[in-house]
Amino acid sequence: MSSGETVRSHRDDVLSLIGTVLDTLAETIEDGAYPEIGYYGSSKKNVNYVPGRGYVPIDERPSFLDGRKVESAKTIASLIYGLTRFKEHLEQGMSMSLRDFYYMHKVKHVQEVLKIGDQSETNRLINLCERILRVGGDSMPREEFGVVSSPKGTFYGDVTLTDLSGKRINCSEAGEYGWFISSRPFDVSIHDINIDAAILVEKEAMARNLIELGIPEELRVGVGSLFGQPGRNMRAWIRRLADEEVPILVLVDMSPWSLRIFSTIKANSIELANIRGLATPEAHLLGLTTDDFWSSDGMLAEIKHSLEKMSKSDIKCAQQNRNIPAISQDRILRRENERLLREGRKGELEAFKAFGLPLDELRKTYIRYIRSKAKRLGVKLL
Amino acid sequence: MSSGETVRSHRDDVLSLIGTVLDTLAETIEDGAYPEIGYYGSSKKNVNYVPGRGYVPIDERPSFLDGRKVESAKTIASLIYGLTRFKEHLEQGMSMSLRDFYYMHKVKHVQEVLKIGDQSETNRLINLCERILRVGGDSMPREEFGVVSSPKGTFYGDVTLTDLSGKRINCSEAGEYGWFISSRPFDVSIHDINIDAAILVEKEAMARNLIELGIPEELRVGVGSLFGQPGRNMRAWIRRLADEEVPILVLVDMSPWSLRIFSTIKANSIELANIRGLATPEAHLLGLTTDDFWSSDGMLAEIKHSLEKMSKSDIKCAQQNRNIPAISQDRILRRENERLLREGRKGELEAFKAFGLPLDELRKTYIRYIRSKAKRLGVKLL
Amino acid sequence: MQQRPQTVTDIVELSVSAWFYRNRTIAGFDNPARSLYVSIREIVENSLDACEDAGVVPAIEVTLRRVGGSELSDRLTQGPQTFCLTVHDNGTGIPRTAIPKLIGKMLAGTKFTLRQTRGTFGLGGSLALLYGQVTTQRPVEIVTGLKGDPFNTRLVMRLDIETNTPIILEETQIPKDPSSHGTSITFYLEGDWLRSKRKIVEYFAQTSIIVPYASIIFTSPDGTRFEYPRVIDSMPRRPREMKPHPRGIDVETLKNMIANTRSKSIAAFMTSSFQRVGKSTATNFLRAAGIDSTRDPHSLSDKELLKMMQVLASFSGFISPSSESLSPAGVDLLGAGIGRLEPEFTAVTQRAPNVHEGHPFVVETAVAFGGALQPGLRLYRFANRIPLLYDEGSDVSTRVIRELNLRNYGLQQTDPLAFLVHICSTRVPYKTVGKEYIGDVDVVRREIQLGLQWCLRKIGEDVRRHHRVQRRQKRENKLQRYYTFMAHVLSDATGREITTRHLFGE
Amino acid sequence: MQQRPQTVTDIVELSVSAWFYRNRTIAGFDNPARSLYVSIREIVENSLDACEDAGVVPAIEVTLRRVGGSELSDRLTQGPQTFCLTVHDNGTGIPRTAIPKLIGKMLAGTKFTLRQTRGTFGLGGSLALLYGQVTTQRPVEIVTGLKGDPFNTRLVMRLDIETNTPIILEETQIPKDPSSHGTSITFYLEGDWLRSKRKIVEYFAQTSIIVPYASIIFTSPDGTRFEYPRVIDSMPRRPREMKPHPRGIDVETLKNMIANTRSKSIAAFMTSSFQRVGKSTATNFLRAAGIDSTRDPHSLSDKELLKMMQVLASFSGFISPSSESLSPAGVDLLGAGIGRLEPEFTAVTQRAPNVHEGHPFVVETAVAFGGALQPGLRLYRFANRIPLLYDEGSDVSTRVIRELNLRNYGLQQTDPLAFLVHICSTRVPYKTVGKEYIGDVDVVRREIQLGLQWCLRKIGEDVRRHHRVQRRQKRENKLQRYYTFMAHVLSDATGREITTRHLFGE
Repeated sequence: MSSGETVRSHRDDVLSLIGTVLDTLAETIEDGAYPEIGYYGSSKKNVNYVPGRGYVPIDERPSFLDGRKVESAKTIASLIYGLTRFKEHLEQGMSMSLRDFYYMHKVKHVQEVLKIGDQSETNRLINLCERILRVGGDSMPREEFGVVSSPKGTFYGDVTLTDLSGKRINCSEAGEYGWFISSRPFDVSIHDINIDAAILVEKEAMARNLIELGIPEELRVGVGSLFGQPGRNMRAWIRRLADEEVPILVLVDMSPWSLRIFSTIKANSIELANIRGLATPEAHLLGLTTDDFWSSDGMLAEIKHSLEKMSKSDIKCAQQNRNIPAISQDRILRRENERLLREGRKGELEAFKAFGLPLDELRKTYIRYIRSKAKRLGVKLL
Repeated sequence: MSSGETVRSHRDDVLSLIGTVLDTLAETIEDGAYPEIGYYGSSKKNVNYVPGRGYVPIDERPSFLDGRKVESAKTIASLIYGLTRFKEHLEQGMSMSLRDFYYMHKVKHVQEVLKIGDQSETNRLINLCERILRVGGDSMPREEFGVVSSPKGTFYGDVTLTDLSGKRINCSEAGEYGWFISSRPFDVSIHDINIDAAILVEKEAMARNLIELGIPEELRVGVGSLFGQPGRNMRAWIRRLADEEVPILVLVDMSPWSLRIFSTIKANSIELANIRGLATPEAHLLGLTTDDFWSSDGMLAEIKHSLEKMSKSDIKCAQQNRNIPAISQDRILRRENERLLREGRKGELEAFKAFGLPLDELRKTYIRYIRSKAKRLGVKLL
Repeated sequence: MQQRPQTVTDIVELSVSAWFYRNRTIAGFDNPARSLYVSIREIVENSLDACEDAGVVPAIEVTLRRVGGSELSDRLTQGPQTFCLTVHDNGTGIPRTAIPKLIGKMLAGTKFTLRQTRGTFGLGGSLALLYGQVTTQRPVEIVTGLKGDPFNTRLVMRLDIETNTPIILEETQIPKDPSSHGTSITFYLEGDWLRSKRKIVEYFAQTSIIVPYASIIFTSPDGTRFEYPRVIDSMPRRPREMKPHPRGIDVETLKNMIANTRSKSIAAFMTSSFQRVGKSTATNFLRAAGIDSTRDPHSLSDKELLKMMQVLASFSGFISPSSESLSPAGVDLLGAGIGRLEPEFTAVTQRAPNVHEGHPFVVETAVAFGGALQPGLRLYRFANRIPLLYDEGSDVSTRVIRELNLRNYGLQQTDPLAFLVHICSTRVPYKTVGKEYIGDVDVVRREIQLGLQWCLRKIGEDVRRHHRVQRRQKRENKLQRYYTFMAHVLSDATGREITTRHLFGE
Repeated sequence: MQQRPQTVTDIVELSVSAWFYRNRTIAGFDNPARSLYVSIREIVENSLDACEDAGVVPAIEVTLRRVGGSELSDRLTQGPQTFCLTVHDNGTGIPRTAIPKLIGKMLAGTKFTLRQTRGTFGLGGSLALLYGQVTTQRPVEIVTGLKGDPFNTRLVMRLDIETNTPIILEETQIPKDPSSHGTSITFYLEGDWLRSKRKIVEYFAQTSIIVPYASIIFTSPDGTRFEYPRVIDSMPRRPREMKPHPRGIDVETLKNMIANTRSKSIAAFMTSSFQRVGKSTATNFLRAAGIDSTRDPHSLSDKELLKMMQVLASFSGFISPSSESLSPAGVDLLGAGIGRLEPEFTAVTQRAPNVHEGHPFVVETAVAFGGALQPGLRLYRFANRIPLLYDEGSDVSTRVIRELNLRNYGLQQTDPLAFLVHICSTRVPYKTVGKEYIGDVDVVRREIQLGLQWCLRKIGEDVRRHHRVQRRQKRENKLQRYYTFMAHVLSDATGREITTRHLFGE
């Protein structure tokens, strides 16, 4: 197994950064001084929502780990141990899970000193590493030092790339769902792109239907399946596509939860505001929108009766959305959310099935819908 | 998009079966008779566990839908509508989700008559279709009439196949996780197999590590990632591999939940006993086993301290396992389960990380573990 | 050294009324709101008893009015005020000679007989009058007349607390229609209407359920008239006064009974003094107790009496106590009473008499469903025909209901259900002197449980039957609709016209 | 027609003892187990009172033994048996003449004065003796002697229940040491030891906490001796008998006091009959009440008395009632008492006297932490130095504790914590005659709350200070360990030897 050139050089940068940190700490201790480590905390108050950029950390007041304090000393010791683990894994081209990292603290001589009680402690440590290992003023996503979550999401379409497997892959030839998105999209090399847009679909069944109906080929688009709330890897992949100037169209339910899904893609989240590369402010909400159902010329007005009553938790979600800056400060999303609250109903992608059309008609309906909605957003499709 | 020959002929069989059912019903009504439909119920009492075969339905006392009864008439009406939907989708090479099927009942003239309240009703209907559309004495998995659940699971290794995309795919060249398993493995054509065994791993991170360490290549094995409890598509895929005489080795946590995962692969489940093609009685439990930790010559005895205390829900799960025939009537699994209960501790695949070895040593440990455990099970690896 | 403690020198003996007044909180007179409620209840119960004793269907009129200047009534929230309470009944009336003793003295009781009465502790009414006198210093006025007499007697009196004796202040005779009879009591008392209003109104509403043969009118200080016309004309059987049952007699009572008997032999004493003891029972018992049946009862020694009591308590040969001393409402009356709630279905049952610590008791239960009832469970508790309004959560009936599994009867918590439990006994097992709730006594709990379960079964059946009829009508329409739909779908799918002509005709 | 109701003809007046005996359950004598516990408690409390009245640190010996053949004692689980209870104290002793009245009569009380005593309802001890007599028919034996007398008097007597009078059966004189004094009461009673054992033992344990200056020995029927030697020699200040406070006096009492006064003017009556009423207070009050201060008190009409009472209740010029009639334990005694639990930290406080319905009360609270205490919260409740063992869940203290936020004091539910609440009052606001728990009275609740909060603050500080010292010691060790680990890991990672020499030396 070997990975491409970009991947290697990127990894070297990270390794050298970790080496620097370890060396500095070693010298400090050798000199007989207690180390002190500054970082920008994760307080939600330190995050601003900037339209067009998403959530941005303010980094005004740094926090400090003061090596003279017992708790801080323990954290620094954990940090040093963690960094040496990341270093070794990166050197070998290996990744680890959060749970792996937790188990690394069960190595006997480590357990005796650090006495880690449960995984939430080691998770916090990873979080801290993201904040301490900074590049160009941004925190480093844990994927870059090899800690990956369970990946989620697929992408189908005429895009050629090389992922960590080192193989050259065309995403329309990797299986019926396309390519299973890499755990570390930052490290994927993209060789060739032959799509005019990427449509990211909340639900797998809808994405599959679009592929089955040959829509990627007909419209020259890629179709990604988010499998619900998108994973970090999927969000990073969308960012990569946008970096390659592929227009991003997001197709989700008409519901307060789906507004969150879209806002996460568009603006990242407050919790991960310090992690670069997870927001795609260029993304467009293709549908389903409230106008689809409730405008007199809405394309789904005819199947308005398929809407379901919002449940208590739906309503609560919509009410909470009012406090999410990326929704409440976004003109479109705020309007969508308020309208949902007012009408008390929600729509789903499956609603297309409530037309009861013959399938060939359904296919045409999909194409008409995608084309005309994309056009209104300034994305022209074949 | 086109699918292979097997796929097409299989689909034609299903279509003709549906056609026959619809014709019969049409004639009955035309004749002025109330239709009556017999099927074998889904009672758990009607299921036997047969070692070496898994769960087998007894099909002794059939149930009847009596068209003179209002509720049954409603069910038959729903059934007829459902069958016409499946027919149309299959004819177009399309699939649908359970939610899609629910939304098809929101078509206005259908909703007015059938008044479906929520998805659980249409789910029950699908279940009924599985039991009514029988082939060779077995119920038909809903995947065969185009209703697929969200697929789950990946497979990496030198196997060449064609899935519903119609493309020829080598599972070691489809991405860093390999091939994302088809939603309808029954309809996949396998062209070439160059592996001596398939290792199915409960957790994604462990599977990824094995792939990163080059173990599929070194041991000439396939590595599948179950992503937890395996989906129906993954179980069907394992069955397909076993049909091709690939030895199946399952690598899971040492926990009562994982015993369930393994038993589901091996024996299917009581709920789905009527569905053929989901059990792989040939599957072996590669690990982690209680002997690994608690035998004096156990390969993981050295990291026994990494075991965690079983939680209340773990213990409850193990106690319930005693009532699961595929566990309680299986010599090995029963012993594992009882031992877990006695010791009150559980182990996880991440435990390997608690050795604290350099990574190259870890790689050798994995290989030694897999090779020697496989050997004991009569599966020889390179 | 203080060798002579003061307690020894200053001892006085308190009269019963003085002692009770000092400790009035234990009888419920603990604050102006509660005292007002308790006073009304005690006087009304006395009136109901008087009517029933007379064999007359009760007609009770209660008037409570605020006394004092208008500047007072403006300050509605300002706590206790003075009220005038008048309770008028159409009972027998009280003979002139009995008035002072009955009304003006505490701790009057009856001798050696047991009969169900509303006032178990026998002092509630007197204590109410006492409370009124103490808080307002105004005397009590009684107007009473017997049937046939040409006049009513009007007495104004007060109670001397320290000596527990009545003092008559005025006496007049007022001409009346000889066929009329009854008693009217008027007295003043301190109270807090705002805080007791809810309970008092509820008290009348619930009384109207358990005494459906009574006509009750209550005029409140706000001027509102609450009228409960009688809904049934029959009255429950009058309880008979019964001699005591031998089980549960203590030695002191036994000695006292012997001191007062004229029987010459212990056997004759047994049969004449106890209920349900015939000659053979007496003989068997005396043999078991090792007492010669010809012995003069007065000759028995303390030790022999003790032995006799112990055998009385354990002897298995006695017949269970008679329930004739009880006066349950009966299913008809209870059915009429619960009808006041205007439910859709009602089930009422009376359990067979049972015994608790030598005292007979009867449990009656009812369950009502639907109609004007609100969704959710409600419980109405009665003891000897008195509504119990406090401490519902601690009552044995609450526990029984909590443990019922409504689903067994096809019912659920949110159904419009009312439960009614009535226990009659010569001694109701209250947990407190305030007669607030019934203790969790095994044998009582079981009777309540069985009674309510019986009612629920019946209600469950009624509800099911009702639903069944509704369903049949719907069935026919639906069937046709489903087949029309099938034919339509099959026509589309098969491409030929499928009709239901042969099934349903054109 | 039944024109003459039977109730009228059969009326008898019950004696107080007869009435109480018939209704004994309300005083706690409701079954053999409970009766045994209540009897012991009542007699012991009387003895403690007797010693404290004598100004002598109490030494109480209680012996309970099972009476009857050995075949009985084999059937341990067979319910009630007969017991003999002897309680011996070193109190003043009782003068011969006072014995029958004090021991053999119910409802004895004191006149017009208020003083904290243990037995609020004044009849517990007598009722215990009565209960014993009724259940066993055996008489009571009293041996008592005063200091200086050369002999003890021994009386054997029984109570005639119907007339509430004592009958003396035997009387003897027994020579004794003139310096000794005290009383010993022996009587028989029915009881159920197995079912009351836990409460009785707990009663003595808790009494030893609240009366730490007493030496108590209890010998149980099983032969086990529970000994609580005194742990402190001082006694709480004796409560003084006080004249009543004008607030909360009712008219009946007022009239009675006037009937007995020798004062010629109402002003003199005020100052001589009430506590804390001086000349100017009396003058101001009478002016407010519109009564001429020179009026002969006996000349006041009922109406004037009523007016006077109303003004008494609302007049704001009275000084709060004196707490001298109370006898709180005091922080030293309470500290010594709670020390019996062997805790690590203790906080004790006494609240300032307060008033509830004209009766003064004092709340004392203590909180103990750690040491021999088990994890979790425990509550010890006392009223007028009596432990309250029943119905803890309904007590106001339980409510207060439930509402405390322990985290505010750095403590938690699982900490080893004991709470103690002691309320002293001339009238403790019990909710039941059985003296089982204290009602939720606002002013009482607030005092308990403030007391416990004060204690918790102190305990919280103690615990924090203690932890702080422990923590500092650990800190040093840990720091060194972490840096050694860092050096080790860094050495491996960087490939050079990193040491902590400069940080911690060799």
